[in-house]
Amino acid sequence: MTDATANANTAPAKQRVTPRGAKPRRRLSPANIMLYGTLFVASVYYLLPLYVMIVTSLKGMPEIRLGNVFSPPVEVTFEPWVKAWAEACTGINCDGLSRGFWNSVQILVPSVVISIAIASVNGYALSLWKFKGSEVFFTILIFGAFIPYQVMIYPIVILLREAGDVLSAITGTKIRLMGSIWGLVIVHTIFGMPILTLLFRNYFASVPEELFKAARVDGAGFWGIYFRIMLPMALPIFVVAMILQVTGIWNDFLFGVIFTKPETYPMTVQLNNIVNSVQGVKEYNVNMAATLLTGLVPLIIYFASGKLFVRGIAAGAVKG
Amino acid sequence: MTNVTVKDLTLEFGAVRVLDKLNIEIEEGEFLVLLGASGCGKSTLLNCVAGLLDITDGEIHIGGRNVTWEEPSERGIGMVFQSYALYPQMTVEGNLSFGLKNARVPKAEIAERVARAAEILQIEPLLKRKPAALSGGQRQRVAIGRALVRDVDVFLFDEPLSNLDAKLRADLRVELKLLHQKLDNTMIYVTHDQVEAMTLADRIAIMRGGVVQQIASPSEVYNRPSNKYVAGFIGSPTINFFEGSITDGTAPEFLAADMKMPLAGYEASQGALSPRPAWLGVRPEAVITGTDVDKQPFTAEITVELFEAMGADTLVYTTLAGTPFRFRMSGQARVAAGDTLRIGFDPAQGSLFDKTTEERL
Amino acid sequence: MTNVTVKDLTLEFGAVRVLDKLNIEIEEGEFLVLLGASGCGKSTLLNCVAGLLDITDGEIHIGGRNVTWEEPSERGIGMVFQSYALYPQMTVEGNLSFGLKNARVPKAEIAERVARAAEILQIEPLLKRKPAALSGGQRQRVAIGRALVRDVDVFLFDEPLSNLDAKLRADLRVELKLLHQKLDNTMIYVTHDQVEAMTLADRIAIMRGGVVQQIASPSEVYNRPSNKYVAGFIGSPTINFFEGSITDGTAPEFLAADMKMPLAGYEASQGALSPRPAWLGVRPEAVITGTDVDKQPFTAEITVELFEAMGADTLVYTTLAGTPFRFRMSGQARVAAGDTLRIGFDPAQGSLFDKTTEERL
Amino acid sequence: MAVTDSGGTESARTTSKKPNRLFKNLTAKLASIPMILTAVVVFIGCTGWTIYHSFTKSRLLPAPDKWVGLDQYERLWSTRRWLVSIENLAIYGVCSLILSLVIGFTLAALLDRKIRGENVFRTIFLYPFALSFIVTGLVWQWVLNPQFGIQSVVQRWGWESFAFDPLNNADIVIYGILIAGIWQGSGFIMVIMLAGLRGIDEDIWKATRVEGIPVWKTYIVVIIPMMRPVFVTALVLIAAGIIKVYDLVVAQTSGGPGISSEVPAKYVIEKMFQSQNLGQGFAASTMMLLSVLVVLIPWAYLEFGGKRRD
Amino acid sequence: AELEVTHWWTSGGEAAAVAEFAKAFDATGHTWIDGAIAGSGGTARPIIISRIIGGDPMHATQLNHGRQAEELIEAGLLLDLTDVAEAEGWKDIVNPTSLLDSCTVDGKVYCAPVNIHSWQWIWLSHKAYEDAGVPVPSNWDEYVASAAALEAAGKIPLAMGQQAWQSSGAFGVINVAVGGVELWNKINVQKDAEAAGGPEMAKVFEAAAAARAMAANSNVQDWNQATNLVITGQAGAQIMGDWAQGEFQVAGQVAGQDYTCLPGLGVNEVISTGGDAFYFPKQDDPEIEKAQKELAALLLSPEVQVNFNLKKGSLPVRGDIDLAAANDCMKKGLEILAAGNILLSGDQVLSADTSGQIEDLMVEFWNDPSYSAADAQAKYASIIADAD
Ligand SMILES: Nc1ncnc2c1ncn2[C@@H]1O[C@H](COP(=O)(O)OP(=O)(O)OP(=O)(O)O)[C@@H](O)[C@H]1O
Ligand SMILES: Nc1ncnc2c1ncn2[C@@H]1O[C@H](COP(=O)(O)OP(=O)(O)OP(=O)(O)O)[C@@H](O)[C@H]1O
Ligand SMILES: [Mg+2]
Ligand SMILES: [Mg+2]
Repeated sequence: MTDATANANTAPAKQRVTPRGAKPRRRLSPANIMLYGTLFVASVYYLLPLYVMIVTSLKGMPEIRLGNVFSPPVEVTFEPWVKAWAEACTGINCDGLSRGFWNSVQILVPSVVISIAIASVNGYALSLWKFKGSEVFFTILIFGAFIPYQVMIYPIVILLREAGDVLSAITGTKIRLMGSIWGLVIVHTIFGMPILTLLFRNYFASVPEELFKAARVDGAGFWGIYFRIMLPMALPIFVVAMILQVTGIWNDFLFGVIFTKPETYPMTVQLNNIVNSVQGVKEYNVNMAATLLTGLVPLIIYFASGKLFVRGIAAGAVKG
Repeated sequence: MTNVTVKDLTLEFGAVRVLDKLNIEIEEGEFLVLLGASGCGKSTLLNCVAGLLDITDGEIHIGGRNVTWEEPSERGIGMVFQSYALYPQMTVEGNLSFGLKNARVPKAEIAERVARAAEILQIEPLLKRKPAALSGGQRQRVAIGRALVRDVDVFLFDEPLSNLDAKLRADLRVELKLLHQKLDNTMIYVTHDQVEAMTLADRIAIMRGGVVQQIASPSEVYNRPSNKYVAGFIGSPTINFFEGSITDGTAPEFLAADMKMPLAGYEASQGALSPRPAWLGVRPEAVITGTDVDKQPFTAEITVELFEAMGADTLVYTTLAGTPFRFRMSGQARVAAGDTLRIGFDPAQGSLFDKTTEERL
Repeated sequence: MTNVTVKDLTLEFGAVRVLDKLNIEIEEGEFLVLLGASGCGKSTLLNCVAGLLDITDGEIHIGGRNVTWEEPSERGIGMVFQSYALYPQMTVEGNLSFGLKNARVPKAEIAERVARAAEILQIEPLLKRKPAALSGGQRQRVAIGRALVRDVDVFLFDEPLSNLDAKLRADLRVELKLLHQKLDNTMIYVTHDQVEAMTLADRIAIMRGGVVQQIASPSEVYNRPSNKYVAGFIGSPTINFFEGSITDGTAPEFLAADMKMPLAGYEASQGALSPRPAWLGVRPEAVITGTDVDKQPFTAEITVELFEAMGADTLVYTTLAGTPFRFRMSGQARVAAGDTLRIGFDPAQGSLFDKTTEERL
Repeated sequence: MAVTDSGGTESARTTSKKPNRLFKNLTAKLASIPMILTAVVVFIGCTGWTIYHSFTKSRLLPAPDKWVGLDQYERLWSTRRWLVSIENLAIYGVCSLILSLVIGFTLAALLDRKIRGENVFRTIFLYPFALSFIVTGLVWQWVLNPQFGIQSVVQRWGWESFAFDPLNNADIVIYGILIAGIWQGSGFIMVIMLAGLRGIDEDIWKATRVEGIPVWKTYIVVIIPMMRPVFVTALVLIAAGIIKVYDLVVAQTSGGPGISSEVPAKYVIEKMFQSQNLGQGFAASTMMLLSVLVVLIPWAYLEFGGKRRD
Repeated sequence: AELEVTHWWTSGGEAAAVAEFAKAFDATGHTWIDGAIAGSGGTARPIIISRIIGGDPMHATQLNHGRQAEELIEAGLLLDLTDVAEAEGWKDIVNPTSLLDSCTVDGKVYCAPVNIHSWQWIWLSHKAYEDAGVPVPSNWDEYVASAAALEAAGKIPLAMGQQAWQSSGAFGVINVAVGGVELWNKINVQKDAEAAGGPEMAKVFEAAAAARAMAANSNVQDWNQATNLVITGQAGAQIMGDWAQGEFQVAGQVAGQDYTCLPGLGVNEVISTGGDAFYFPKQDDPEIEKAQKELAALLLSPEVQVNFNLKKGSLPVRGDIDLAAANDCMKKGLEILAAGNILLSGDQVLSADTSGQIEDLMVEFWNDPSYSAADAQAKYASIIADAD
């Protein structure tokens, strides 16, 4: 009986191809053309500005005036890059972006570290050590994510001034938060807190509760569990938080300009100065070079850790 | 000496009362199994004893001390969880020593205790590995080891074997039993697997809706369940219930549908059996087929409706006295659907429950 | 008539060959269970049959058609998943009718088929609910219903009951069995629970590392396992193995440590038993205690090391011929650790395996 | 979950003293002080301060004693620029919400089809998110510039009548900003969607294939409804960004041509600092807050009120 | 001491001018720390003000003098310069006196005016007119008449940046030129809403609408980009303050030869006396205060005034210095100033709030061709009516 069906099946198939093994797939099936076509078109949209930036930054001004934005440079020049980095003028300072770079780094590092440290502890407390009212504070925090920064500038300026005075009174030495890097760090911490806390809370909420209980039985306290158990586990979400904060803080202009002084202006402020200090014609090539230089740090971070980022998002962000 | 005492324990989550004035006393060195359906509050009780939940009312004493408000780590307990709850970033050794380090035990002693636990559990070769590189059974052993190194009096297990496959479960069950014999600690063990409960327990506490239904030795629970719920809960395949009544007369009989089942020799809880509506429970393995049938006080002819050959045994489904009826035969027996068989059992070896209170008679 | 034929099926994930030239033929109306340890390729095989994985080589025929290159929906199969895979945003009715609507089946017919499936599975009251409002068993029933309404010849089940608790699993097992008797479809059922396999299957295919070890009826697999792996895999508690050799002589005997076990009456696969190193497997329930012991061809005196009273049965752990040995006694038997017992069994009812090939002798 | 602060009734018979409720979880409470301060002092306090001062005639400096009632609001709602701003925000908000979700989901779905070069594509779509709005605005201003940008290129190709100069056309300028906004933010949404898609049970896909449901239909009818929480997260993130849109507009158009691309945040800033009319700025920001609340409260209710994740 | 000075002078001519200050100040042994913030006062002012309010002020800062600083002075945040003013005799040397008046609150001087900037100019490109083949006009009416020819030659008749202050400023210039100084004063100083809605003003709005049409093709943002259109001959003219001159200078163009400047659009030759001033936020370090006062005095010293204003293209605030090196346009301005044809600037008479509202209106009007002159005038009148 078995043989019969087998024969019945194979006999007519002698003429045709017997389906066997993997189904042959056409590379250029309509579905694939659609799929890759769409991705390609989308890629053009996303890449176009980067292309324009790079191409323009490598052209000389005369070429820019003549050609269109998309034509590749006839004569590649790195002049604009040099100028943007070291020579472009703002007011009477002609040292380009270089001045802002280290300032940005000096602002970035403590801001990222402190904001993430605080937010991760918040998220941890909110998910594993709930206390009466903790949810209320969290809700307020989330509302805070929606408040336009501009609205808060004025009161925060006053708050920082007062906080500085209070600290001065307590310590007896003159402490100024306003205008110091620490004021800016505080501001970044405050405004990074809602989203980061949400991120960490969701992540820690997804950590098996039994792990937490086991650690409690093992005699670990709030900080013991945080540092010894949770922190090592939360690497992906720390990567996400770090990327978000690095890009956010590095790209920040508003706080950087208000809460710092000229000698500590971050790179974005210098960028704004260069781009907006129009001397005669706009030097688009220098502007583009400056723009690229400013964006380089976050871009590198993204290119380097894109995979971890996606994994971290999957681990923490979408569970809320 | 009682080692763990739970007094009038009440626990509420918001408005929901999960545990209701619960009292249990556990002797030193006793192996108590908490058995019950999902959601009946077993884990909650265990967490209360461990101090991982703030109780609403009542007291908890461990080793003679009132520990109601003490931290979990101060109660002298070790706990093992269903999901193992190993610290994923630490090696096995790190997992074992974490609690001791927290308690600032001297390094040398930590090493010694870890070595001892590793030896007992035979996980020495694994000490340098991370939990991700362990199999389920090995992980569970490490989890037990974590409780072991702490040198505590009371071990709490929350379904420690549920995540393992059947074979491993059986093996670890035996190991646990041996471990208990060796250590002689007090153990409270939550499960909803009755085989585990039956084989491991010195006493089983059967819970339902936050209330303990019966707390007794496994054979007592199995053979003399205190109410219909316990009878139905314990035993696989499930006990058969006949609805009917106890008749008045010289020798008491149970009348189900048209069948008369003699109850001579039934050990009633309250002395004599008085006539009343009742349930009779008969376990599937109490039923006898083959040559010895006619020696049984009750016999009947049944038709096989369905059978499940499970290798060692065969389970036969039929109808008796108008209710579905299951019984067990040897795996070697040959039956087919539609066959007619003669079966017999002794109703007096079964259990009688009051129709309304469902309490054992 | 064969309904599903798998010919020389090979499947590779990258460089890993998961299935290796696998051949299976399944009769119309047969209930085939694929049984094996985790990761042995059961789900992979099922997915190949369903067309959900692109096979590397080989052919698949369903209902006489070569469907190797056909889409899953065109193969005339229905599939039920372990995680149920219900569409959470649709009602039960929506879940059942979604595929039919998509195939443009007329409204009236859809309604009729859904109603029929709901009736068969007794889920009529649930039709308007969303899956989230169902219990695990109900969900699984809906998942089966989804395959049912498609009126297909072949049902594929991938561990459909694994996510349910023990009691529910037992109930649904019986339901599935009855469903199969009613529908008479071909069913291929993947599980790693041997009770399910034993009770449900017409034939069991035992897989290991992508290769079928034995494909036979449950009793055959249980009583005459084709190799040592199958023997050890099937049966709970696990079979006892003695390592030893078959002795030459007039009547063949098995020599393990210092014990001689007579093999008279052993049904050897290849005619006679020739002397060679071998394994002897004896199932725990084949061991007899009590009055009839002395009728057995082999008897011995053992000491109880550990016992597990499981209610209906008691499992005794001991050592025999230098190896750990388990056997089963009635639950009513009273034993204690240290007791000495006389046991007996018939070695010829056991299974002999070649020492090196591990094939059944 | 975890340790809840549901203290019990005082029971006199216990010998061991029950600890004070306040000190329960003390470390956790101490560790939360920065959060509590931020929530209470900064977010609540500053918001309250702002709202209060919106009823005053504050100019350059806050003047809590110059109470003028609703004057600032009356003026606000009779200012054309504010009305235009609101309208722009509405258009921008709705479009960017829809487009971000659609584009983000579509790209994520495409990437999820087990394609070659997923990493490359994903990076391409995501990198703009690393750039600031200032940069984004500048680049797109440049690309959309009619003299050198897309328009001129297409015209040079021979399509003389081609016109695409959103930034210089008051009627469509907000869409020009939208193009840049989407460019910058949709990659992040895509990543979130991708993460969500990856979390969908593989068996669901198998089930639909067995039932012969076309892929597109599976996405629409089965997958999208299953991704509700992911969409909510994405929605919150997008919405939080929309209400704040400011830098982009400043960098790209400075609100022009005319006032056709003004947005509320810009109105607030300029009234507060440039026109030195804090009161007016505060009134405008209070209105913005109000609109946030209108969106947020139902969401918060659904998320936190409806199903307690305990 | 080191003094941090913030300002928003970042374009070519401006930066060169500010460098003169820095050079002179550094020469006194102090250090000038430059805190330039690019992007016009709109970007810079919030920063400056928040820093002053936040208690961490810079040591000196540019602000348009006038009413902007009133509240800061009232709040006691700015340094009283009266002693410097008296010592230096500012009362006598500052011309016109209105400049010092704007710095004076309750008899005390709080700022140091550094230059006079007049909005009242139009700048005409010789090249553009050559290309169009028409003579360079000498007043507004001629210019309007020449627009068609320019357009025919593919030129933009009027170059206009799109920032709000440019729209508002250009309107002010047209207002003075077409409506006259008296009307302007009535509206801006006396806040006469009736005049603002009256028929004379209607003419101004019509003229502005005409100018709007001429500027239709000019789609640059920044003022100096617009100036660049004039410099390169792409546009015929630009209405812009005298700071535009700095751009011509940087481009190496010569007044009268490459470009023509017409004060008051060649109709009403007046100079509006707005300008920049430096304020000195209060510090608690006496050392710094001393340096601040030195800087204040230095800013008005004759030499610095000359060097600065030559570079900046603005007029010096003292009447007692000789600007021999000044170019044609500057000289024209100086003459008008000497003749006393002066006008207060918008910053001096209108609050920032009112200016802001007018800017909003103007930017909309200039950029929306469908916005009729009559509608705009009505709105304008209502703003003036509410002005304070
Ligand atoms: N944090 C909590 N908040 C509210 N109710 C809870 C909480 N934890 C448990 N419950 C409820 O308390 C009851 C008992 O839960 P518990 O976990 O103790 O059950 P269990 O017997 O351990 O069940 P299982 O066998 O499923 O583990 C359940 O009805 C559960 O819904
Ligand atoms: N997509 C895949 N890519 C690579 N390897 C895979 C993939 N899917 C399965 N495998 C491998 O194929 C083997 C067989 O897997 P399969 O899922 O068929 O096992 P199974 O018998 O169903 O196990 P279980 O009982 O755990 O379900 C495993 O070793 C697994 O690691
Ligand atoms: Mg539990
Ligand atoms: Mg599987």
